Amino acid sequence: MTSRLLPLYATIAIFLAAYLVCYLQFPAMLSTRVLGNLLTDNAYLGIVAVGMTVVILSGGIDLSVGSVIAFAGVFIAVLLRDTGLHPLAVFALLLATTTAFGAAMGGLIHGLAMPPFIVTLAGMFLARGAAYMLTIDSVPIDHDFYDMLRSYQRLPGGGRLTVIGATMLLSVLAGMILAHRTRFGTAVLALGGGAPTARLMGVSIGRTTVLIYAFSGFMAGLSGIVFSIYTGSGYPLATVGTELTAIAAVVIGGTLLTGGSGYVFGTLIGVLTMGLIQTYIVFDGSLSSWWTKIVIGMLLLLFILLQKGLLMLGHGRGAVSAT
Amino acid sequence: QTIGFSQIGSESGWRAAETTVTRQEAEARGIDLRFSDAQQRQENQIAAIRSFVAQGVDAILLAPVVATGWDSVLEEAKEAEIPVVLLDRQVDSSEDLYLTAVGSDLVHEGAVAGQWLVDNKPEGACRVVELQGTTGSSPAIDRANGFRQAIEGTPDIEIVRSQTGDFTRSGGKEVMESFLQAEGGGDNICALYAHNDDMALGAIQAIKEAGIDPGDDILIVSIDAVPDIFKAMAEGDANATVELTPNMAGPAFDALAAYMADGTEPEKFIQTESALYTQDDDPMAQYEARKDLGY
Amino acid sequence: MLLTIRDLTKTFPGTVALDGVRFDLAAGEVHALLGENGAGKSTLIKCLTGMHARDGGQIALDGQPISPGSTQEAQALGIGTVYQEVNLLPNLTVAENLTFGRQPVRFGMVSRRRMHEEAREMLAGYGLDHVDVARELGAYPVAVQQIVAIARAVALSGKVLILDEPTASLDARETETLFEVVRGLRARGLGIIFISHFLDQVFDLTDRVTVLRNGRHIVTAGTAALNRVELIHHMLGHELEMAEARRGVQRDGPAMLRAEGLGRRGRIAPFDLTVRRGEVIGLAGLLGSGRTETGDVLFGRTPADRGALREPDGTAVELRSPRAAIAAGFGYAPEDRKTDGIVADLSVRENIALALQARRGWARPLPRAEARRLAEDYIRRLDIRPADPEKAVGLLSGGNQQKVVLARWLAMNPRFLILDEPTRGIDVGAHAEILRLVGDLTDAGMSILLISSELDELIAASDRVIVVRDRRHVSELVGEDICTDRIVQAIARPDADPEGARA
Amino acid sequence: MSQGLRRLAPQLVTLAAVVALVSAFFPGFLAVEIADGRLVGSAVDVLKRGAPVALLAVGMTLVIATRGIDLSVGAVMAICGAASAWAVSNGLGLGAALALGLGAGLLCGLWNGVLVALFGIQPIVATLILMVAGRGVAQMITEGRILTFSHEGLAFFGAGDVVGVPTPILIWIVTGVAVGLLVRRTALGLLIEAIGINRPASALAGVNARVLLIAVYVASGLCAAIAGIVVAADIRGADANNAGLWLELDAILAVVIGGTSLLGGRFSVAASILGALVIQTIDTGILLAGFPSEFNLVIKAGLVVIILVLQSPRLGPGLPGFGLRAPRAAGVARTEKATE
Ligand SMILES: Nc1ncnc2c1ncn2[C@@H]1O[C@H](COP(=O)(O)OP(=O)(O)OP(=O)(O)O)[C@@H](O)[C@H]1O
Ligand SMILES: Nc1ncnc2c1ncn2[C@@H]1O[C@H](COP(=O)(O)OP(=O)(O)OP(=O)(O)O)[C@@H](O)[C@H]1O
Ligand SMILES: [Mg+2]
Ligand SMILES: [Mg+2]
Repeated sequence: MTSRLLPLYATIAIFLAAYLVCYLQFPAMLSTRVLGNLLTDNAYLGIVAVGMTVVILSGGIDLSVGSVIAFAGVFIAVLLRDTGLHPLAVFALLLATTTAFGAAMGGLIHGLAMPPFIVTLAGMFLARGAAYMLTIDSVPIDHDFYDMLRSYQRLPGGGRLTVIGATMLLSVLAGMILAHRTRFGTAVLALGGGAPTARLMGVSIGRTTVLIYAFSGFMAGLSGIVFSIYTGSGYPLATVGTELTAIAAVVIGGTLLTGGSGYVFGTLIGVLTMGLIQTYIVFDGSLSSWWTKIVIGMLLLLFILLQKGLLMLGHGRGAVSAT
Repeated sequence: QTIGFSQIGSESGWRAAETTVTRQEAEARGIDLRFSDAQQRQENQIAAIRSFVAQGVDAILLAPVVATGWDSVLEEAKEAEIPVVLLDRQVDSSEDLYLTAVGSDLVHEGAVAGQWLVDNKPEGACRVVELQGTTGSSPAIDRANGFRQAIEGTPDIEIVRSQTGDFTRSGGKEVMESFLQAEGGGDNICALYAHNDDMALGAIQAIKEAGIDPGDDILIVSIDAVPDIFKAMAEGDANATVELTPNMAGPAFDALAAYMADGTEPEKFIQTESALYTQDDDPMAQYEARKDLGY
Repeated sequence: MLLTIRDLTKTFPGTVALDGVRFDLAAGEVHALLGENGAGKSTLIKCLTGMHARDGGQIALDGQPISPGSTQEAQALGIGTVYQEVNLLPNLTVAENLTFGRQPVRFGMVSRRRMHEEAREMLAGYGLDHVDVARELGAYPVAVQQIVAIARAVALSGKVLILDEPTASLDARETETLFEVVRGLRARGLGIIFISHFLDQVFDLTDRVTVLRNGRHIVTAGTAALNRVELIHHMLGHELEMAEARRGVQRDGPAMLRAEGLGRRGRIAPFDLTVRRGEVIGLAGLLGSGRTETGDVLFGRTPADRGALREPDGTAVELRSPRAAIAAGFGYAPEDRKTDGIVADLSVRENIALALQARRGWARPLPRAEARRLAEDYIRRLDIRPADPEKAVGLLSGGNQQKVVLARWLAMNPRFLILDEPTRGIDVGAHAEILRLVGDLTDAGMSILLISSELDELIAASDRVIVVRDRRHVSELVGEDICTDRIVQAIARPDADPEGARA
Repeated sequence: MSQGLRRLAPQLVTLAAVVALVSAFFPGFLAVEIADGRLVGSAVDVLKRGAPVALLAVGMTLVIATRGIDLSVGAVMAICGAASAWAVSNGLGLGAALALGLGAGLLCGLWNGVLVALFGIQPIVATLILMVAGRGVAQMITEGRILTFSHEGLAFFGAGDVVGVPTPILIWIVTGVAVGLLVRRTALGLLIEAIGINRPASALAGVNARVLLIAVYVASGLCAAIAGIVVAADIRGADANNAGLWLELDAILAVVIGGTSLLGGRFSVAASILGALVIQTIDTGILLAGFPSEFNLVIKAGLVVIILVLQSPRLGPGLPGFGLRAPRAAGVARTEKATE
């Protein structure tokens, strides 16, 4: 039981320790305000990372999500601007589109035996290009319904629990159930453990692959909705590179990139860790543009090395494998 | 006094200069500047502003990466009674959400460039190629529009090719090469309009390598007024540039100081000058004046 | 007939794997499917369960023509299978593996409690009470995994159970448990297809035998009506020349290597071992007893953390990595050929030349012609089929892959060669061939450490047998002591371990 | 020889098809003339502009053959270009500039290689770190500005020509041929393929997997360094922010179009270079055809998907010239995953 959970525990421990370090330096970091911000500011990332976790658990990767989020924002903004549709109807249309897009990529991956990296890379170009074709401008969203979605629950101490923050937590919960509590989730892990074996065990590889990428597409669409609520606009250049941030969050969360092992809850911690790094750098406020990049990279490395170190300690032995 | 500054990133020399100048201005006034680089991402900027609010800074400078989508975070700052000053780009939020905006009018910049071409074009038809900024970015859109407005009444001037060079030198050079190929080796091109100087500088190299004389055979007009374009002008390779001053922070700090001292509401838009520089404006002196600003 | 197969044909590029094969399975029988490596046994199974699309032929179950397109469909028809190569998913828990695809669900969610209950029920009767079904399968030894795979297939097979070399990594006790289960299923009216290279087991368990050779059906007969020699003749197409046992040929070559207190914490207790020139040392023990670990330490795969290995003159042999060991003239054919042995996408030629090339260094490539000569030589000597040096090793049958790995090390001509289960999954003909080879090599001065679960093989080939138990070398047998009884005694030692008493 | 041609056939056919397509939109595409003693023409531009991706693809091929990936090459380009530009603008001379640029690339590769081979960090993540931090390092060198120089010697590597042939073309040809010969005339290619297919088994056979792994990342770093120098020399300035931005994706795409599997194993440097030329032909073709910029990405994505579909092993046999890739043994007995 424990060996699979170990990376998760390591992740949580490191996150808490890091938070402690931040708190000691900037006591304001422990306000409900910052905690609320962590959830709200990373809501879109958390949601898309849940989808990414499922993809990575299956041994795949989805590079298209950043572009899909941008596409979603533009799609919503343009439709709300140009048609009289209610936002909920637009959301439904959008989710259907992104889910179908994901499913199509899954279909290509399976049908053509192409690596997910490449198929979703093409998907990334395509989704961003589609966003451009809708509009190259940034389009504001003005709708009463959106004001409602932007409401929040005040927490003691001035913090806010926003609708989108709560959506993210619910998505994580849903992801946890899907990945760890359903037959589909087991099939995903099986695929991550090795496609030929999974096939021998009776997993329908094609169906599962399509569903996995459809789920990721759905989550990217949902994330796009949340992002459009967060920014109140659609912008085709938004969220460039978010796929890499999401992958980093998933990996920090203890999921193996090779697939087959990991926890959705770890991804939440990974996302919060990325948010914490970001917040810390802003609180510090003294880093130049380039030092910001270097420090983010180094902190990433530090987390990964700490995780490796803790895992080794946990296994109680040194380098086991031969070279 | 602590002021948070949410900068877009460091994607161009101009932006680096703006950061440098802002720091210098803050230092001169004894302001503790909290700097945050958003790496071209709006979500990072929003998160940074929220962190500034959580931290309780006295004021916030924001150079918005895009015009839309700032309402809720600006409301949050307003609720916390932290004045926000926008730098160099506008937002489309309601005016009461920020104290003032310091910047130049991007459309106007394009128009100044266009007007220069209208005034200086050679006799007869003039086929113009355009190097656009990053597709979808507001300077690219506005500078394209301003230029078109200015040349509208001059049927001789026609934009024949228009492609994005992503605001970069290598982009400018690569796209210019294909323009030259597509337009009969460059013989059919009378002028180049580049959305920023960096692309123009790249294009100038491409034109030279094709054995054509930039500045004479092909007129070059661009925007930003970075030091290197003055060098090119001094060498006769470029013709005109429209200045976008990197010192947006100075007016911003002044407005903030007045507001904090006695509540003076500044104007909602403090426009900086979009000065036109040509080869007649002693480019070498301009170059010397700017070269240490961190461009 | 429960299951009938007619004119089954399957070709791979360059190979006719099955050529008009017929096969019948009655309800309530155990039917052995036999043949040399590469005869087409696994391919027959895969065509039957939809893993491969067949080129031609009919399959009928209960008189109805069937044509499953996937393992899943086969399972739905009541055909449960334990495949030869990949079986289960080590990253899932034992319970998840057992109930995979049929997990008990409540409100759309898997009920862990009921899943674990079901899993425990499925494992009942296999003697695996100590296994925690909530742990990942990968944490358990191969043998346990194999039994879990069997338990799963049994639960899935309403009508037909297929076992493709299920006993290759089981020891005697576990094999007997398995046979009990199979006999129980036979009594319940299932039809069981049993593939194995262990002829004793075939005679012990099965009712009928079908032999394939080169993808063709050779014979189907009642097991009782055949004797061993006939059976082997059917399989090979010729008589088997047995290698004579070495006992009595006793050699006392000069000591070549001496291990002094060599060991690694948590893996193998410190042991002393003297290797003499030209001798075969057998390592006997139960699964998981520490035989592989002994080999690993001697080859620097898991470097020792105590003790030393010395040349006769006292200089220490450096064993920090496999490279160091190879430089010292060692070789090692690992137990798990799939993960540690073959490089699947490389050709037979490249696989055979790999270690040689690694030793020469990257700057001195082995000339292609020379590598090809080498490959052709070993293809002939070990009878690797198909005899195409340019074929990707991953496309060879299991036993032939094993031969390629052996060839790689023989080509190195090491002075000390560690063979971990070298004959696992290898047919009788090649088995004898390899044992003869071991004899020839030692005659030429090579020393060999032979790890094997087959006592007969150990007894036939070894000059000395060392018995390993609980990660400790417990006794050494020489000369007349090398016999089944003594070895079993030493392995079991009832006083120490009453549970694993009879092996 | 004919075997080599067969391996390259799908890429050659693809390239020919893309060239034909572009020629349909822009008839003068293949026309080459000599002006001022140098070759000019769109096709020459493709060969020249394709240099960075072609160079990156050479190193990337080796990395991918070991079942890795190098996301940092774009950032490494920026670092190395900056280092060289810094050297000449501080009057250090051409030799020092090249040494510094290449040295920086070597160090970056070493860093990646050590993280992957010694610390066992998964390649995507290990190189992601340098991808993020590396651009910061480059900006630190240039202090955020475009570091321009007017050193003709250095500029020669980007904008010069040798008997009429632009230098970048010669550079990628020489690099490609040198690396191709190095891996195929020695046993390096075989050993790299072996560790890419099954690292534990190769290590057990005595292949020095650690050193080889580090070596391929170093090679990738060096290729990125050359590309970085070419790009900086081309515009006579190091643009830390934009040099090589997102080029890692193009390089990976080139390798895949070249038919090397992202799962490691068999590789062909020549095919990857052809892949790079395919991508550059598409890019240049889009510029020449004169569509509005907002269509660029969609056109590129569409063409890439079509190419990949045509090259797919599953569709192979139906289409002449394609599907020549040998069926992988993967399905049969490939090591599922390199256990850590
Ligand atoms: N996917 C494949 N592609 C090409 N050839 C194959 C493939 N699978 C099997 N073969 C060939 O088909 C023949 C039969 O192989 P099969 O695995 O059925 O043998 P087997 O009887 O099970 O042997 P073993 O006892 O060694 O397991 C072999 O020659 C093998 O090389
Ligand atoms: N990662 C691990 N953690 C704990 N125990 C392990 C681990 N890996 C292997 N083992 C144990 O080590 C033993 C290795 O199994 P294996 O069957 O290879 O042993 P062996 O001594 O080589 O016997 P044989 O050669 O008969 O297979 C098993 O008992 C297994 O439980
Ligand atoms: Mg078989
Ligand atoms: Mg063993």
